[in-house]
Amino acid sequence: MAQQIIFYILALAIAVFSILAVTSKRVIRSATYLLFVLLATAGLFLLLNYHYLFAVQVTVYAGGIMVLFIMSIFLTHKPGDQFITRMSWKVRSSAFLAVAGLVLCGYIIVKNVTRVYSYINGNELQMQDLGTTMMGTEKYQYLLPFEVISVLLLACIIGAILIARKEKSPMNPPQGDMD
Amino acid sequence: MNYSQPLELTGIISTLDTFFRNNLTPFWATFIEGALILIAILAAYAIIALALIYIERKITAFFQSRLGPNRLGKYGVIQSIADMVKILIKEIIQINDVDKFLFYAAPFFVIISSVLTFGAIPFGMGLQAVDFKIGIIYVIAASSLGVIGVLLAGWSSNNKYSMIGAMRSGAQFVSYELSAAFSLMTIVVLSGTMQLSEIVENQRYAWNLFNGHIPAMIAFVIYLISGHAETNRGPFDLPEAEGELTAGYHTEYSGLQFGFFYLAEYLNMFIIAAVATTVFLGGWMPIQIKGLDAFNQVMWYIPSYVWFFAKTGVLIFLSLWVRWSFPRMRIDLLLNLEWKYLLPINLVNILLMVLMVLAGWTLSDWFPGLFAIAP
Amino acid sequence: MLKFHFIRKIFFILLDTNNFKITQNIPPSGFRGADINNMNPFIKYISGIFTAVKSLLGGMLVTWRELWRKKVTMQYPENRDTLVISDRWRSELTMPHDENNEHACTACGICMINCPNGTINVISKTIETEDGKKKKILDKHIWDYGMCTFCNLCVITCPSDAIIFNNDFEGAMFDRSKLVHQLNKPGSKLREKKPLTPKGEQKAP
Amino acid sequence: MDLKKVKIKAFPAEDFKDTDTLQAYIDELNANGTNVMVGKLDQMINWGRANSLWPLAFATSCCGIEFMAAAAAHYDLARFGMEVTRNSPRQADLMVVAGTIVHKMGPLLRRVYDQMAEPKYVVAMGACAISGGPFVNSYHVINGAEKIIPVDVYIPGCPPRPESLFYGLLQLQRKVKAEKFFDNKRIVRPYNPATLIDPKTGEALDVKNEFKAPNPLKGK
Repeated sequence: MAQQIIFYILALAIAVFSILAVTSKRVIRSATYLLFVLLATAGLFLLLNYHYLFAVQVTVYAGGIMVLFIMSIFLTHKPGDQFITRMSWKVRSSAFLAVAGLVLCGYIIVKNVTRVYSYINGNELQMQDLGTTMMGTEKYQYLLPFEVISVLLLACIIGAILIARKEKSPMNPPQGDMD
Repeated sequence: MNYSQPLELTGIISTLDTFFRNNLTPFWATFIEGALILIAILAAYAIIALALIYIERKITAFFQSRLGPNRLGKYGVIQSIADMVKILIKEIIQINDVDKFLFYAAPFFVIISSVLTFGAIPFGMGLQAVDFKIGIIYVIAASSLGVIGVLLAGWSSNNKYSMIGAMRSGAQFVSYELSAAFSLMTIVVLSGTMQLSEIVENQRYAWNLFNGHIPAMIAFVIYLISGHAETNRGPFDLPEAEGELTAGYHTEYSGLQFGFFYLAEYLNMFIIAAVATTVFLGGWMPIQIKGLDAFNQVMWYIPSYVWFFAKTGVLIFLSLWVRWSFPRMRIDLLLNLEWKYLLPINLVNILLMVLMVLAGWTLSDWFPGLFAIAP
Repeated sequence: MLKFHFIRKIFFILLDTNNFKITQNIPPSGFRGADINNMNPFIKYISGIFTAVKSLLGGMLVTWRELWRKKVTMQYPENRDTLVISDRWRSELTMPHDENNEHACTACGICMINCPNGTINVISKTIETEDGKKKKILDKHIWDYGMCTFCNLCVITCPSDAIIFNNDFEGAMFDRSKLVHQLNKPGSKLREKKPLTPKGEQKAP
Repeated sequence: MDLKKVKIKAFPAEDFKDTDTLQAYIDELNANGTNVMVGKLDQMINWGRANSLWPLAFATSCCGIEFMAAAAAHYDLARFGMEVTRNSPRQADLMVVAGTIVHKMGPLLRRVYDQMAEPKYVVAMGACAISGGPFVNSYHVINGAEKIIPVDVYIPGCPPRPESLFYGLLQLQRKVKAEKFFDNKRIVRPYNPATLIDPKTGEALDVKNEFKAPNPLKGK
């Protein structure tokens, strides 16, 4: 009963704030509404007793990505810059595509929802299980290789920056780089 | 072994719980208990903030060989209450050209993130409102929300000083949160759990600080430094460097809204110290020595919350000591410290801790008769 | 072989001094900074941490000593009875009156002329004495507390030592006009000259 | 109400100077309302306000140094709970105008005053802020901060001792404690715009109570 009410509140919040995020004219407000959506999603995870997912959602999306979003908006926009929305064939076609995607996703979800439901048993996941799943190398235990690949990508990015960087001339090294 | 604990609050709490469970339907019992816990947390939040403001002002004065507030009550103990009364009824200025929604929402982000983190702290035996299995990640997650409030406050104020202050704050928060989280993870490796209550239980005979000796101590120091920087205090308070940025991101806030920022700043100091206490210094667990039952009994007579607040108080004092010892850092030096020193050291430190745990070089592995919980 | 080469390269990067050495501005030999610059950067990094910790702890020791020092604060409203303000502190201009309500001001106006910013206004009036002579006496000696800069020129130049500064520092008022003082008391008059007495004894107690 | 009832710790009520002005002020406050005693709630509010006056030091010259001396260890402003100097006018309760106000500074002083949140108090510290002091006859100095903003307490001196400042602050506390939160509005003296004259053009500078910044949020 209480769970249902909370679920409806969260679902309503997600729906309303998603629409607001898309329709808001100020980009910083859009970012804030998106943040609310992410937080409400985290609330849904909490409702399902997925505590780890909840914390990761809050840390990574709300705390990390959104901060990056807002920072980049700070750096790129003048205060109060507004978007001019025009109705064009692009908008119409993308709206059509969005509706089509929604229908497809809805069909898949409705078809699979009973199967998905059987996985949710409401018990809190053990941290040890999570850890072995992440670090293990057996079937369905894939996170470690995934992370290794991301480290490799990071190394690639740093290498690219190093290559792209201007060659230091030995005669006048930039000041303040030594310490 | 069961020690007698005459002053603990667990008895009262369980009596209340059974009373509600027996007399009400489960839904209403949960509801009322939740409401009570909420009220208790908010009250504790306010009281601790007021006490901290007084203590900070007094200790600051002592460090500068002054007396500090001493005209209200004995030794000025009710000074912060006067401040509270004033700030509650001070005018909240309606500023025309701000982004109203974000401007009014920003203080709530800061205070809510602070309260959420506050709720997860184990204050004593059975005095913990939220005890997730992933307690440490929860603490990191909840405290990471505060930075958004700061950024939005700076942006929506329509003031260049707020904006620059918010940018600095944001950069500082985000970078130092990284090393704070990493140093906590070092201890997670050591104790093998993320649940705060279990971490406290595991430190019954040896605090994590000593159990993990060298890496734990490095992690402890790094956590204190980065936690200190996260709260925008001490040598790291340049987001509000007054000479240049007026009051940083909360320049345009007045009255109660400013009070929220002010309160959250002090409470974050407490939260950092409390998490450090819980994770490194054994939390509310009294000092115990394996085998010495009489000594342990004496230690248990002192209630757990007293232990907790004493340890936290020591760390808060340390934070104030640092604050009044060092001059303010420049922003590039600040980020240098984080990215060139704290973070690399931290990463090596985690590796060191993993190796130590795998090789069995912790104190409880070396001297299981003295420090290990299980025989 | 390739692996070994790779490891050697990492060490090369870590330990190579030439990569990081400052080629410019090499200080003269004997300067202590010289061998810091030539130091291996990795060792420099590590030793830098310990130097920093040492100096920070030194700073904290200073504040720790300060914490336990005797506090030097003077508590003003509480110590009003024992508070000693130096006599040299110039606060409020007064015109001493003796027990007969007599002062020494002859209304010559020299203080008014000497005041740099027109703080003093001496208003005199002319009366006729019994023996028919016209005489200028003091009507109002007006001094603006809020404008005075306490340079003491009026007191120094006063030929009859009629005005002095006292050290009553409690002068804050709610009203600007309250800061404009009339120094001579109502009904007071000029003290008769006693030429034989020395100057100093004419001052009011 | 009786001023004898306004108590300041460790300072006898009869030792305060200028009680009659304060009495007149209270009478003016009570003139249009019913003359009831200050209630308990009023007392508590006034107690909080009087003891937590966070200053904004508008220090333009040597009086500012004396203000800093008052905040330092020997005199210690913190004992009154006033050491929390807020550099943002939005958060300050008390503006200490310490120093010479030249004509160029005048509009800024008024703006900072307007940016402060109610209740706000102003203390004019030193001869320059009260009347222009040594520069009273200069072409470029405003003869007193009271020409621009309402001043609550004047602290004479050039500069005043820290004790003088403390005495002035105690006087201000007395004034705060005499006010009423619910019935009356504070009486704010209007400033005199004639004193704000642009030195170049000779026209009066426009400093209205409402500070209007250009609004970047509204598009072109």
